[in-house]
Amino acid sequence: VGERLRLAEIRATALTVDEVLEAVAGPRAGGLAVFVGTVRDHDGSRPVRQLAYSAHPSAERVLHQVADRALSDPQVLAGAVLHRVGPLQVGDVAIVAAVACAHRVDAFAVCRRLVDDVKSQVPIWKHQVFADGTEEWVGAAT
Amino acid sequence: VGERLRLAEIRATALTVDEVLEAVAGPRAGGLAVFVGTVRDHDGSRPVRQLAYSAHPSAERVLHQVADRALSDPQVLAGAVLHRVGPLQVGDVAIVAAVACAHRVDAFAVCRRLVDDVKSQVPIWKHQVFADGTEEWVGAAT
Amino acid sequence: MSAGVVLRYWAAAKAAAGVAEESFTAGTLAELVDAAGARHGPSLPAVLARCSYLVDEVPVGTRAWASVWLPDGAVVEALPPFAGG
Amino acid sequence: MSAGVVLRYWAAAKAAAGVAEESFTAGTLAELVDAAGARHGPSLPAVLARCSYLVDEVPVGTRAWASVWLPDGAVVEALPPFAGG
Repeated sequence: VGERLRLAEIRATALTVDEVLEAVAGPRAGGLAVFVGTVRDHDGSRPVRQLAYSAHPSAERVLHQVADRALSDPQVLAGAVLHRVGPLQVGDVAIVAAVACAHRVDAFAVCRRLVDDVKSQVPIWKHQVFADGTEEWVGAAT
Repeated sequence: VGERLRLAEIRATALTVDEVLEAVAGPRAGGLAVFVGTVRDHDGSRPVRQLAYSAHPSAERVLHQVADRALSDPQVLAGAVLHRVGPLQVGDVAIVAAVACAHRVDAFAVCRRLVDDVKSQVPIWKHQVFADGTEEWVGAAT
Repeated sequence: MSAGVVLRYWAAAKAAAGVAEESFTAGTLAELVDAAGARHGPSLPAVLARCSYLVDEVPVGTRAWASVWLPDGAVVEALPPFAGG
Repeated sequence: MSAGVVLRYWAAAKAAAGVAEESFTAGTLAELVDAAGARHGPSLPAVLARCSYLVDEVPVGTRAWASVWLPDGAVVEALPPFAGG
């Protein structure tokens, strides 16, 4: 893990915000932006009953590369990101990302970019089962 | 507290991120942006030894008004903000703000606006004691 | 037309004035700020110049200080720039 | 010049193909995608069209599939659009 990137893991067990906060805490950090992505009970108008994430074997390695790049901004003091795989219920935490900087404007900007980059570049897929029993791989148009 | 604004307090005791996360949790929330402002060990280049916040008696009432306005964005599902007053040590949490929306881009945008508005509109002052013993009221140019 | 008013100082203003509040006779907010600055010497005027003011808990906002008439017995509060979070 | 290759399907591609991986004979990635689509009928072609590909763990990226020559014994992986977080 780079010295800025304190924690970057893909995990099949529950994620906590606390472990991410501890990973990026530090005396020089003034502003800490955190993003917590949770399973929603609907996708657009369709109620979701259950959701599962699956990951390619390279996912954690790619997550490290993506996070290192996003955190390469000189304003960044520390960053961390966790992503959950496996079956999740509504309200479960799917992703937690945190970025600490001296100032909040940088913390918000880098945290947003980190989450956007993880979503677009890390080989993770989302399978949703709707309340009416139909199901869908998000983004795969089937 | 408005139905979007779940928690808005000014407090002399330690703030926790957990209570803010719990206050804004909900089945419809997909993205939750959180800001944690902590006492830095430096201000610009000057090392800070100790810091204290003081508040005008109207501060909590103003905080409610400011938070209600910032959360009036229709995308917002829930929001919460806590601000600490009294003496703080380096690393202590001075402010925690959280905003939950269906989508992360809204959560980040509204959370940033909430923190900016609290800083500019809520009558709270910051007094810093530097490592060399000198002290300063932030922003008062004395 | 002057009024007996109380000026309450907060944060940096209180530090510069060396007192939490005190009485003045002044007709407008501008006169009050000048009087307080004169009474407490070098550093207070600079702070008062950067303050926002409440008159009986109502924010003065962007109104010109010379046009803010003070009622008798008014409580005026000097709030230095905010620095929360 | 055709090669014996293995095509591994992920997520929606695996669901549409009904199998995790299988062998093909194809000279380029374009030929391989066509062959796999033909073998597994209606829904797989649409998914494969939206996939990104790895050849022996190296991302194909934006190279044109018809210009991606497959070495003999290559393992090609079909990755549907990512949807993390």
